[in-house]
Amino acid sequence: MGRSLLLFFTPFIIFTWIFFGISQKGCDSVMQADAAKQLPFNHQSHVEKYGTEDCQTCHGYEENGRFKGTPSVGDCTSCHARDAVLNSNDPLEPKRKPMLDSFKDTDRPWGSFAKQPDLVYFSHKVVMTAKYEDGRLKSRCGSCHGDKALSTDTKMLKGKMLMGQCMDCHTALKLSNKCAVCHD
Amino acid sequence: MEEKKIEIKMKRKWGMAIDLDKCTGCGKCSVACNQENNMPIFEDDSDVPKRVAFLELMKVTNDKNAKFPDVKTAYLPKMCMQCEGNDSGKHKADPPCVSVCPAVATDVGDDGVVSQIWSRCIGCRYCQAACPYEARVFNWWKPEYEGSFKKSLNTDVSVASRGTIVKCTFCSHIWKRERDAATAKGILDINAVMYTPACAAICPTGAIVFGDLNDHESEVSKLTTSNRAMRLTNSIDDIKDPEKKKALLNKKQFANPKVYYLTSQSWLRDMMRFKKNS
Amino acid sequence: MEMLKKIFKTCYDGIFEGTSKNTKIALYVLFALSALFIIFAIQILFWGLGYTDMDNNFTWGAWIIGDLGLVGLGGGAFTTGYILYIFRVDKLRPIINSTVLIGFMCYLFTFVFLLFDLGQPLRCWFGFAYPNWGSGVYPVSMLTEVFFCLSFYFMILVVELIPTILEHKVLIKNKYVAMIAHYMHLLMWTMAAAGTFLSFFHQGSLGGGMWGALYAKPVWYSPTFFFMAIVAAMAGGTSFMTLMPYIAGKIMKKEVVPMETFQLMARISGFIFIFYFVFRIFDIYKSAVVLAPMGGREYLDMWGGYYGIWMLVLEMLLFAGPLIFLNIKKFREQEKFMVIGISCGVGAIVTSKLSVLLHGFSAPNFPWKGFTAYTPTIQEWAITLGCFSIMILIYMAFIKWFPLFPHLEHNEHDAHH
Amino acid sequence: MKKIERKDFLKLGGGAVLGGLSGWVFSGAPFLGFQWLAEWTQDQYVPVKGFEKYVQAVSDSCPAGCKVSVRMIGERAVKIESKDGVCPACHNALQLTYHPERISTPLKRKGDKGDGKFVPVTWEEAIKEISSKMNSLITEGKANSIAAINKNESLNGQLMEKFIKAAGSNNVYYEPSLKSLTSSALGGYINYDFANTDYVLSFGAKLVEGWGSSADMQKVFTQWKSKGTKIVQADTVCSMTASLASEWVPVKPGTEAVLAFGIANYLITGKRLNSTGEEFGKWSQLIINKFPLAKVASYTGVSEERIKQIGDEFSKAKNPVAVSGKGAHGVNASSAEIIAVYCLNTLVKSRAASLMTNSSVSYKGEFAGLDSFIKDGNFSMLFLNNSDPVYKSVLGEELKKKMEKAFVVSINPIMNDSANYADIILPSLSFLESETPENKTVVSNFKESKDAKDIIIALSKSIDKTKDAFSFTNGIDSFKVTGKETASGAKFSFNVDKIKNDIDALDKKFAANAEYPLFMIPVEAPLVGDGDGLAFPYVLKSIDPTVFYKGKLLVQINRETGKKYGLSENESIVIRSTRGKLDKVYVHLTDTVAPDTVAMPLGFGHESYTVYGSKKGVNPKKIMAADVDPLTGTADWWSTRVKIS
Repeated sequence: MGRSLLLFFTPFIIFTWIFFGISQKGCDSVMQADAAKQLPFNHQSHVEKYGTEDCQTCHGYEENGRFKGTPSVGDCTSCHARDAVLNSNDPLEPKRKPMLDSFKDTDRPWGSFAKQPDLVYFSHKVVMTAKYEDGRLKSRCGSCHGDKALSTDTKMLKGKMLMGQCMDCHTALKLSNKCAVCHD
Repeated sequence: MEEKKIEIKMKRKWGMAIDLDKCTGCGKCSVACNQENNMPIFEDDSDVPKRVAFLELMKVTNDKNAKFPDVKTAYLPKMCMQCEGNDSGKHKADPPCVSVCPAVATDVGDDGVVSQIWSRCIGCRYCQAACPYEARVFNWWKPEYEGSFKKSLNTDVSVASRGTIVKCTFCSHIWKRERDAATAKGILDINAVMYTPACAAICPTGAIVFGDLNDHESEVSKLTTSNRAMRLTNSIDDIKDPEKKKALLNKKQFANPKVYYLTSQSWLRDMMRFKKNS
Repeated sequence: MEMLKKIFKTCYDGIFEGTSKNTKIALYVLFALSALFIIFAIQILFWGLGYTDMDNNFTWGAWIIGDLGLVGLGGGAFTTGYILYIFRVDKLRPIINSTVLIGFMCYLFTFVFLLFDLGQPLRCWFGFAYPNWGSGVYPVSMLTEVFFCLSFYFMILVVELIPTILEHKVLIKNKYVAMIAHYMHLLMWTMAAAGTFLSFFHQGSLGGGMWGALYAKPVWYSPTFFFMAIVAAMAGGTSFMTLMPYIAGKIMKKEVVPMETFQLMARISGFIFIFYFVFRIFDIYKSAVVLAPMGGREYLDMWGGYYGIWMLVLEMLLFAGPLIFLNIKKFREQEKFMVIGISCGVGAIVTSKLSVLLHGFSAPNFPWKGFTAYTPTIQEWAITLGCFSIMILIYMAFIKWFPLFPHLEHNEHDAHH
Repeated sequence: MKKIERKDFLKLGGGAVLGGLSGWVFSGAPFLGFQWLAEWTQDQYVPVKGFEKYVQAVSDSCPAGCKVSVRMIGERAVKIESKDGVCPACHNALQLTYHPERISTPLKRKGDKGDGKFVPVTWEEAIKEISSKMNSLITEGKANSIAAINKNESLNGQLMEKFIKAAGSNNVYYEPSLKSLTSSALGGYINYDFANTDYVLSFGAKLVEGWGSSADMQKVFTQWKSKGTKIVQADTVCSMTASLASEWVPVKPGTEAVLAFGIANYLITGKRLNSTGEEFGKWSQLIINKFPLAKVASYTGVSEERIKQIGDEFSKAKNPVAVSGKGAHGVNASSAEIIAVYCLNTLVKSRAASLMTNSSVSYKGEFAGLDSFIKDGNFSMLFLNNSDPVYKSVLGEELKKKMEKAFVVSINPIMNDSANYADIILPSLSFLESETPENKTVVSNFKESKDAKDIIIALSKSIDKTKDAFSFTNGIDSFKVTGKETASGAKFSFNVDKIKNDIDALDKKFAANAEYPLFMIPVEAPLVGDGDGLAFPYVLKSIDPTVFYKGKLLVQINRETGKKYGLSENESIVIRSTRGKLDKVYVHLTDTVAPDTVAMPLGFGHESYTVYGSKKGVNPKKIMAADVDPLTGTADWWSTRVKIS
C-alpha cells in the first residue's frame, strides 16, 4: 500500500509543481504582469526622499477630471532635468538620468497593469474624492493598487482586478451596485 | 457643512418630453445619436427591421383612416422610453424588459434609466419580445466601422459585439462624464450634476427636452404635467377616475414610460393610441 | 484511403443492410437534411444570426416554434412516466421506452434550438452563472426557470433512458449491467416523480409563462397561460407519444406496441384534452374580455395580417378531433378514428404554439404600423428540418439496435420457439 | 526493491497526469483561459482613448456658415455639437472627414471617362496639366470655353467665380439653389425677414424641411410657433411643413404658380392693389385675361372662395410674406412662379421680403442657368467646385456627353457622379480641416488633400492671365474679400416678354394627357435631401421604411389612384415619361399625396457616390421634363407627365 502511495504521489507532487509554475507564468504574461516597463522606478525612494506621499504628484488628473494614468517622461524630467548634474553629493538633489535621454517628454514608457475593459467607465476622481461623513476618504490608492509607496520597482502588487472586487467595496460602503454605475 | 453635501442618495429620475408640435422631422437627433453612441456602419442600412439604431425617426401619418387632403404627417423620434412599470402588489415595479432577462444583463439604474450591458448579454432577445416600444436592437451582424470611420468613434461608449442587445440609455455616459468634470471642480454631490443627451442637445427647435422628473421645477416636469403630454400607447393614462386607475394598477403592471410626447394635434393624439375597431 | 473506404463500407452496410427501397430513399433524404444542418449550423454559429429572417420586431422564429412544439409534445414523456410508475398502470409498459426516447430527443433538440437562437452561444452558461433569480424563491425571469428546469429534467430523462440502452442484447449479457438495469427500472418511479415535478415548471414557463409574463404586450399577456401550457403539454404530449410508435409500427408493418396500450394512451389524451379545451376557451374569453382591453387593445384587432384569426379557427377545428374521437368509446376503438383523433390533438397543440409565436410577433406595437410577416430563410429551414431528421434517425437507430419496443422483441422471441 | 510492474506504471502515470491537471487548475489558468475565450469571442473594436477637449469651428463650405463645437478625443474629432443649429451638410462633416473613400491624392484619369479608373499624381503634375491646358485655351482666344460649376455661394464658390472671370470667361454657374433661382428671375435674391412676419404664404416651399438656410429656418419656426404666426402652405403632398402649418392648401401637382396668379388676380381686380415692378400693367393684363378665378380653381383644385379668402387674409395681415421655391434642400421653381409669388409681396408692400445682391456672386453667365448651359453651351474646359451637376441636373446625361469631349477638373473631397467624368480630381477638405480667421483647424488635413480655396488660388497663380486675380497667396486671407450683401438697387421687372411663352404653355401642361396621365413630383426624405446626404452611413440609418426599404425605392401614390391602376403595396412598377423610363421602383400607397400624382423621392440613384450612396434606387431627374426656363435657366422638376405600368 505504502509503495502504491509513493508511486502515485511522487509524480503527482512533481507534476503539480511543474504545471503550476508553467501555468502561472503563462497567466502572468497574459495578465500583462510583465507589461513593458522600459524604465525602472523606485517608488519607495521617491516617497522617502522627497516626501511625495501624494500619488497625484505623478499620477494626476486632467482638467476634466479624467485620470492621467502613468506619467509621461516629461513629469520625470521636470525634476530630473535633462541638463542637471549626473552626480552630486547631495542625496536630495535630483540628478540627470541618462536613461531618460532616449525618450521624448511626451513618451509614456510604462504599460498599464490594470487596464479597464472598454465598457467600464471608472472615474478615479469620483472614487478618490468620496468621503465619509467624518471627512475620511472612502478609498485610497492602496485599496486597489497595493502599497506602492513601499515598492522599489514597477511590478504589480495586487493581481488583476475583477468586477467582484469593485462590487465588494461598493457593497461594504453601501454604494449602489447597479450595472449602469460603471458600465455603459 | 462640507460633509452634509456628500449625499449618496439619488434624487434624479431622468425623463424626456418631446414636443411634436415643434418637431420638424429634420433627423438631426438621429444623426447625433448614431454618432454619440458609435452605431455600426453598414453599406446598405435599408433593412429597417434589422437596423441598429437607438433612435428611430418614425414617420406617422393618419392615412389609414383619413383620405387626401384630410391627412397629416408627423415625425416621431422614438428612443427607449425607460419604462418604470408599477408595483402591482404581486410584482414590484419593473420595466417589461428587466424582469425577463435570464442573465441580469439589463437593470434599472438608481436614476431610473434602464441599462443594458452587452458583455453580459447572451443574445436571447427575450427583452426585445417583451418591449412594447421596439426600443431594443440586436446586433444581427458584427458591428463594422469601415476604415477611417473608426476614427470618429466615441471612447465613452463601448462597441458591442455581434449577437448582443443594445439600447438607448439616455446617453448616461455623458452624465458620468459630467459627474467626473464636476468632481474635478469640487462638486461632490451627484444630484447637482445635470446633463443633456445627444438628441436633446442637437435638436434645433428645442422639441426634445430632457431633465429630472423628480424636480418639480424643471422644465421637463412642467411639460410632462401639461395637458398636451401623452405617453405612447400607454392606455392606462386615459383613465381619469383615480379609483379605477388604482384598481387597474393593482391588477396588472403597466409599462409606465418616462418619455412623454407633447402635442395639441388631435389626430396625433389618436395615433398614439390603438383606436377601438379601427 | 483503403481504410476509409472499408470503414465507410461497414457503416453503409450497417445502416442500409436489409432495408427496403423506400426506407433507403427516406434515409438518404434524412441524411441529406442532416448534412445541410451541419453546413448551415456552422454558418449561423460563426457568422451570426443576420442570415435569418428574424429581426428586431420579429424577435424569434422557426427555432423557437421548434422549441415550443418539442417541449410541448415532449411533455408526453413525464405524463406517461408518471401514470406508469406512480399509478402503476402496467399496460403502458410497452410504450414507455419509446416515450422516454422521444422525450429525451425533444429536450435535447430544444437545447440545440435554444443554442442556435442565442446571439452569443458561448455565453450560454451565463444563464446558470448569473441567473435572474431576484430575492425570492421563485426566479424572476421565466427563461432562468427554463434554463434550470430544462437542464434538470433533461438529466432525469438521460437517467430514464439508460436502462433502455443497457438492455441492449449485447450489454445485458453482462451480469453487472443487467443488475444495474434491473434496479434502475425499479427505482424509476423516483425519477418519474421528480421529472413530473420539474416538468410542471418548465412546461408552464417555456410553453406559456414566458409569453404570459410579458405584461406590456397585450398579445401575449395572460397570467393563466402558464398553467394552460402544462395541461396542453399533457394533452398533446400523450397524443404525440401515441402517434410516433404507431407510425413506426405502420412503416415496419409490425405490431410494435399492443393495441390496448394505444387505446389507453388515446383515452388518457382525450380525457386531458377536455380540460385543455375548457381551459383554452376560458383563456381566450379572458384575453378578449378582460386582458386585451386592459392593455388598451381590442382582442380581434390584434389578429390580422398573414397570421390572422384563421389560426384560432383552425386550432378550434383541430380540437374537435381528440375531443370527439378519443373520448367516445365507439370511435376510439376504431383504429382510423383513433389515429385521426391523436393526429388532430398533435395538430391542435402545434397550431396553438405557432399562433402564439407568429401571431404574437406579427401584431404591430404601434397604431400606425401594419402586421409583419416572417419567412424563414434557407438557414432556418435547414437547421429546423435537419434537427427533426436527426431526431427521426436516432429514433430509427434505436428501433434497429435497442429494445425500444419490448413487446416486439417478446413477440419475435415467441416466434422463434 | 520490487520489480516495477505494469500496474505500477499506471500509478506513476496517473499521478503525473492528475498532478499536472491539479497544478494547472490551481494556477488559475483554466479560469483565465475561459475569460480570455469570452473576451476573444466578443471581439469588439476599442476606440483609441485620448484627452477630451472641445474645439470651435465655423463652416466655410456652407453659405450659412454654421458655427459648431467639435468634441475631440486626442486628435480625433468624435462629435459635432451646436447650440445655434447646424445644417445637415455641416452635421455630416464628421462622416465626410473620416469617410473611408476620401480622395487622398490628386487623381488623373486612366481609361475612358466614366470608367472610374484614376491614378494618383502629384499636385505639381496636376496643376501643371491644368494650367498648360488653360493657358493654351486663353492664348488661342477660347477663354470663353472655360466654365465652372459651383456647388454654392460659399467663399470657395466666390473665389472660383473670380478666378474664371479673370481668365476671361463668363461661364460660372451654380447648382440651382434658392438664391440662384430667385436672382435669375428677379435680379436679386430675396432676403426674408421671417422673424417679424405674422402671415406666411408658402407656395410649396418646405420651410422647415431644409428650405433656404435650414438651421435658421428651424429657429424661425420656433419663433412662429411661440408668436402664433399664421402659416399657409400650398402643397401637393402632406409634407411636414404642410402638416405643421396653420393651414394646408392642397393643390394639384405643379399648379402653385397658377394659385399665385389667382391670388394676384384677386388682389389686383378685387382689392385694387398695385405693384411697383416694371411691366406690371402688361403682366396684370396677362394674368387677368388668362387666369380668371374659375380657371385657377379648376387648375389648382382650390375653390374660388378659398382663393379669395387667402387673398383677403394675405392683404389684411400686418406683415405678410409670400414665399416661393418649391422643395426643401433641392429647390426648384419656374421664373413665372417666382415672379408671381414675388408679385404678391409687392402688391401688399411686404416689408419682410427684400431683394439683395452679393458683390462677389453674379449668378449671371453666358446662359441663364445651369441647365441652359448644359443644353446649349459648349465648353472645352470645365471646373467642378464640389458640385455634382451630372447627378443634380435634369440634363445630366447630356452633360456627361459634353464632358467626355472636354477637359474636366473636379475639386472634391469624395467621389461623385460628375467627378467620375473628370480628367483631374483635386482632393479638397471638409470644413473641419480648413482654417478660418477665427478658428484653427479641428483635425489635420487628410493625407494630401488641400483646402479648396488654396487649390483655386494655386490654380490662378499658375495661369498667366489670372496671376493677379487674387492679391493673396493663402486661403485664410481670402476671408477678407468675402462678398458683401447689399440691397439690390435695380427695380424688379416682371419680364413679361420672356416668360409669356411659359405662361401660355401652362394650359397645355395641365391639359388632360391620355398617354401620360400622371404627374411626377419630387419629394425629399429627411437628411437625404437632394442626394448630398446619401454618402453618409448615419443618414442611411435614418431613412424611413416608406422611402427606401430593403434596397427598394418606394414611390408614393395615392390610394385611389393606386386602385385605379390596380397597384398593390410594394408592387414593382415602371415609370415612363417622354424622356425615358425608371424601373425597379416600388409602390407605397398613401393618402398623403394628391391623386394622379407620383411622389418620387429625390436623392437616390447615384452612380458613383461612394459605396454607401451608389446604386441605391433610381434618380428621377433622368426622366424629368427638360424644358429649360428662359430666366432661371433650369428645368422645371414639377411639370413631368408620366405613366406607370
